[in-house]
Amino acid sequence: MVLADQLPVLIVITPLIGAFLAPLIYRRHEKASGYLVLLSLLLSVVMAVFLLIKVRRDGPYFYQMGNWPPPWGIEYVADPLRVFMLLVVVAISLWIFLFAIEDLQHELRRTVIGWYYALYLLLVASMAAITMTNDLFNLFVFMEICAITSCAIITVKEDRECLEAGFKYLILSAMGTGCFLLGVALLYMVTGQLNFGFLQQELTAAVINYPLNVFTAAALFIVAFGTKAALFPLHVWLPDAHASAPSPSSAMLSGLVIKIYAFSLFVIFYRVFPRSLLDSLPLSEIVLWLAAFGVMFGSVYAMLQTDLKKMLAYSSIGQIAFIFMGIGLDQRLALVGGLYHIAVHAITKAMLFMAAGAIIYATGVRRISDMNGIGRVMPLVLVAFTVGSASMIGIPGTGGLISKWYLALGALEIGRSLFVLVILLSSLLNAIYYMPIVINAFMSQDDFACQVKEVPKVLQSALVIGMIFVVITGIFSRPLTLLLEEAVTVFF
Amino acid sequence: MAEKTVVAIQIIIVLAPIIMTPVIMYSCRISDQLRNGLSVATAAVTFILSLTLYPFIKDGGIVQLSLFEILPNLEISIRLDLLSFSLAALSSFVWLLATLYSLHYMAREHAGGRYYPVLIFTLGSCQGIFFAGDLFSLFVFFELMSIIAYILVIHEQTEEALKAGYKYLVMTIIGGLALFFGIIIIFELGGTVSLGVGPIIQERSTLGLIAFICFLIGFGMKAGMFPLHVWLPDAHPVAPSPASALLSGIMLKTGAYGLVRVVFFVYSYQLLQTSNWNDILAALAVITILLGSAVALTQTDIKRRLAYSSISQLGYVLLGLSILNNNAITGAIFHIFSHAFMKSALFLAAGAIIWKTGKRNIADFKGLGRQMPVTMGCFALAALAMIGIPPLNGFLSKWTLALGALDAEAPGFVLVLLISSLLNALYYLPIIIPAFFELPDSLQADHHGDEHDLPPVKIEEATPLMLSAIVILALCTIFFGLTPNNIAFSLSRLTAVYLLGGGGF
Amino acid sequence: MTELLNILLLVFLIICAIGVAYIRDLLSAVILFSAFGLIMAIIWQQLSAPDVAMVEAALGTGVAALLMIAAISKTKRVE
Amino acid sequence: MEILGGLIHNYYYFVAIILFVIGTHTMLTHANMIKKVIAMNIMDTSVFLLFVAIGYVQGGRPPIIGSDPEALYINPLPGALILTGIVVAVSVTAYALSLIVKIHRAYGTVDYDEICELRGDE
Repeated sequence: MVLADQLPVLIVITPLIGAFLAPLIYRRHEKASGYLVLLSLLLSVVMAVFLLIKVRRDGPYFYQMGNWPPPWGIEYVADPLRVFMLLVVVAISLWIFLFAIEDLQHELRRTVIGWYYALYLLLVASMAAITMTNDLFNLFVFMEICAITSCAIITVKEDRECLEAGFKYLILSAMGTGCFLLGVALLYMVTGQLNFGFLQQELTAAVINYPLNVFTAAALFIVAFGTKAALFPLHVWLPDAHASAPSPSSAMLSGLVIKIYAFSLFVIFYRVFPRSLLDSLPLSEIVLWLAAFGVMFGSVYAMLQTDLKKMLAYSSIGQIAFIFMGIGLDQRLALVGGLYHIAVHAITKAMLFMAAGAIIYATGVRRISDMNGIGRVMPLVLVAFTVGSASMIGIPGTGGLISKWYLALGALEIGRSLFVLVILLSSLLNAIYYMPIVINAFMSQDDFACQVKEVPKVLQSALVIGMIFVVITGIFSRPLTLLLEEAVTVFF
Repeated sequence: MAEKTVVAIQIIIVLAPIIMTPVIMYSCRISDQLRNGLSVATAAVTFILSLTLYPFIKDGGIVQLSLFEILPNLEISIRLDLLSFSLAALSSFVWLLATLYSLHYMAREHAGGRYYPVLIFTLGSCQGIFFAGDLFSLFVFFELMSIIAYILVIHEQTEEALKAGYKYLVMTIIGGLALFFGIIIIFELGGTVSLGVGPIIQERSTLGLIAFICFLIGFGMKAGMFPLHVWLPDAHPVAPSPASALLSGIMLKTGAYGLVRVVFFVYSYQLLQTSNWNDILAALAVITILLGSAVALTQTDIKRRLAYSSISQLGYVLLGLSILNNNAITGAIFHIFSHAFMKSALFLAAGAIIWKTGKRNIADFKGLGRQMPVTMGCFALAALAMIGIPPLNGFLSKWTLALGALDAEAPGFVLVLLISSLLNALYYLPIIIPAFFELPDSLQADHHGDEHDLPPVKIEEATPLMLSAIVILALCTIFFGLTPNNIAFSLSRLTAVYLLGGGGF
Repeated sequence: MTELLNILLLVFLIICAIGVAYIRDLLSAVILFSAFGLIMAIIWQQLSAPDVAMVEAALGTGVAALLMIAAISKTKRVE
Repeated sequence: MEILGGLIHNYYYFVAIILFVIGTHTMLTHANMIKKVIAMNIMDTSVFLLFVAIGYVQGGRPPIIGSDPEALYINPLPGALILTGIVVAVSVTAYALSLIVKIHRAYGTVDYDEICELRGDE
């Protein structure tokens, strides 16, 4: 079918069209605009599922923008890995939007909600494009769009902290893209290519002739994506930005946006750089150690926080480091673990932010110490929070355990048992800061002091869907891990 | 019995309580009666179903079946052999009694709507541990049980309970992580964690040792092994008494059970012997026994004393396990039975006393034997069994353990057993003797020195239902102790032969 | 000769960039930045990329500088 | 000496890198937000310079198809890319400046250090 061949670009275009229409419709019909956004996201999900089926059946294929063959045209790739990531992106965006549609009424001024819808869809479109593009410059363009929109969904809530955090994010993110572009220029200098596939061929020779260029580019890429994905020690922007944003934005940023950059680094490591480069340079080693420090740092700092959303934000720094650890370990199983953790953490952290959002929605409480006894007045929200915490800790039956299992197995396979200890230690630390919240929420003898509004049904159903996701990733993980295992085998 | 039926029964045993949990939770809204009825019915069905497995076991049947794959080579699988059967039957039996006992005990407590579902859920996950066919499923159910049991521990929701519960939870997580590490290493070394393929680790290696220590930490923590016992004396006493009985009587055993599985099914026990890794276990067991008994002496709270006593008793099981010969293993497994009966009886009796009189301090127990003769009688019986007075079951297990120690030419262990029994006597007798032969402080002032003219004391027993649970458990201590020709002992002996014979893979 | 001119322009570029960092008056900094952009446009013209040079002169220098001046007029002029 | 020779030969690259470092440094160290934005532009433009310099062919003509098909043209691809890049950079600038105006409205200052102090007092 002709339409089926156009799927990669349709998935990017559908939310883009929605992004243009949503604010226009919003002026007249607020409800209809929300449904339009839902519809365009739903369409994207359906298309992503079709794409997955197609790729599973016919194998990976390349889509050439406007029928220009590379190296002139821009190329999109649909292979199992990219489609997996794509599916994660669109499905979770759809799910978060369910939450957003209700929560935004409360957090934002009425007039800006239409614009928020547009930004949201633009963000989804740019993330979808980033996952599929096979061209470095196209990647750069969509990274900038992604940066602006994700910054905009922070600052759309115009209070002081959001503005300041948004600006900090924008500047550091600009530094990240600057470094990225410089790296691209260095690679282009020695190869004359921007397409991933051609680059990989050319680089095999270029590494020998121009080693410095390639090494510098690699280092710049680590800095660029490390900044954007909040890899320790380049994470400084994250806690403020994710904590102050409106809750749906926090869920989106912590759940998906930082993962996209980690995924891009992974793609560049394995799709752009030839294997010989990875073997000869300690690139993975650097990423690995940064990740190990990040895991510990994020967990320790999360323990010190008094604000719930800030705690969740610091916890993201620790968790994103798991994904980098998968990349850094440079081993098949660990890579599967890291990639699986993208999905798991996206679901879990988004759900935790939603739960935090629901708490703020209903009570206005943000401080952890004020939440004693809250579980008795809003049980469903706190049960969702508990399930999310369990997945963060890695309790059996939740997705967190599966990704940690793969990571640990990969680390053991290459004899790096030190990193298994890091993983376990971080689980312990996670337990230490997540559990008291849950315990005090349900078991504390103090009665919850604040006035409580009822949480709307839509928010509740979003949380229930999240819990189902978490359990599914924990118990029926096999199809997904099988897909990932097959997908990463080509890299080794 | 066909294998399919057996598997179906096993799955029902595990799933029925778990599925009933939300039903029970919901039934609270309709009526408390319905909730209680459902809880008892679930526990009873579980017990009866586990008994129906006996004919299959008697014919030497073994089931090992994987249900579905979670990760490559990592399935959720079920297994039924002598060991699983023994523990499953034992635990569902005690659970049934404790549930019956709870009906009246908990009537006075708050939040029954939370207590019963959790109680039944832990029953399901506990059975899941015993029926797990591989380390991973075992780990899953183990964690599930441990974490859910937290709600039982903090049921009272006092400051003290919350603190104890937090300690419990942190230790559980540490233990869980250690287990996770151990399982991953085994998976890495052997490529499988199934219990049905024979000893996975046959050769000595550093990683193997690390994994062994991890298992010791993970399961030993649950079993209250020194130095990981710290949570136990806080957590067990603060729970409601029937829950303490289960925590001490059954849930501790899951740790011991896990260690048995590790020693015989994950490692070949010959390897443990040749590389002397079992000495680690032996040393820790000896310390656990002595330390538990010694500290129990200093406790004045009845439930705390019982909790410390549990630590020392579990030490016997671990000691038996570390000796690794026929008699010792028989003793260890039989002691799992004995201790379940004795300690549950003790906790339930203590619960009845607290429930009726509110007394927790041992010094207040004077004259209690005349006030609550049946309860105190059962308490005394179980305590005597604990000390190891023949013909009670505690004697039989200690005797067999001692025989095992002598077979292994380690008379030192016999000495440890003797010292510990002496200590047991030292801390149990001061409860029993004043209870029967002294007057309460309030009466002593009037009647001092007048032993023959005791004033009539009003008999104030707990309800018959509660009493019956206590009495049944106490009678078990006699029934399974009179002669070695009882079902529990022969099961233990068969299991020991089965384990040492290579597990019949 | 063009070589020398190019080198001179490049040196100017660096001077402008450093100047932007040191001048405390923001308006002057923006003007210096415009100069930077225009020099850049000339250099690109020298490098046979007239299209890029035009866009840089119009957008990168013109529009950006206008926006900056607008922003400064709404905030503070001195650092 | 060899490196120095290389630098002199490739002075466009060299200058681009210097400008990039100056831009990044100014952007990250200066507290004034508008200064940060200007520096961000310098940083971006320096990378564009690098791109244009890469595309340049000694003696090449602009990529405008003329009458002479044999003529030597420069590589047109970097130029095309940079057009996109400039547009993106300007839009980021515009967005950042609008943020600055809002921040000024909220805090009464555009100096990062002062904002930190203000927030520290809260």
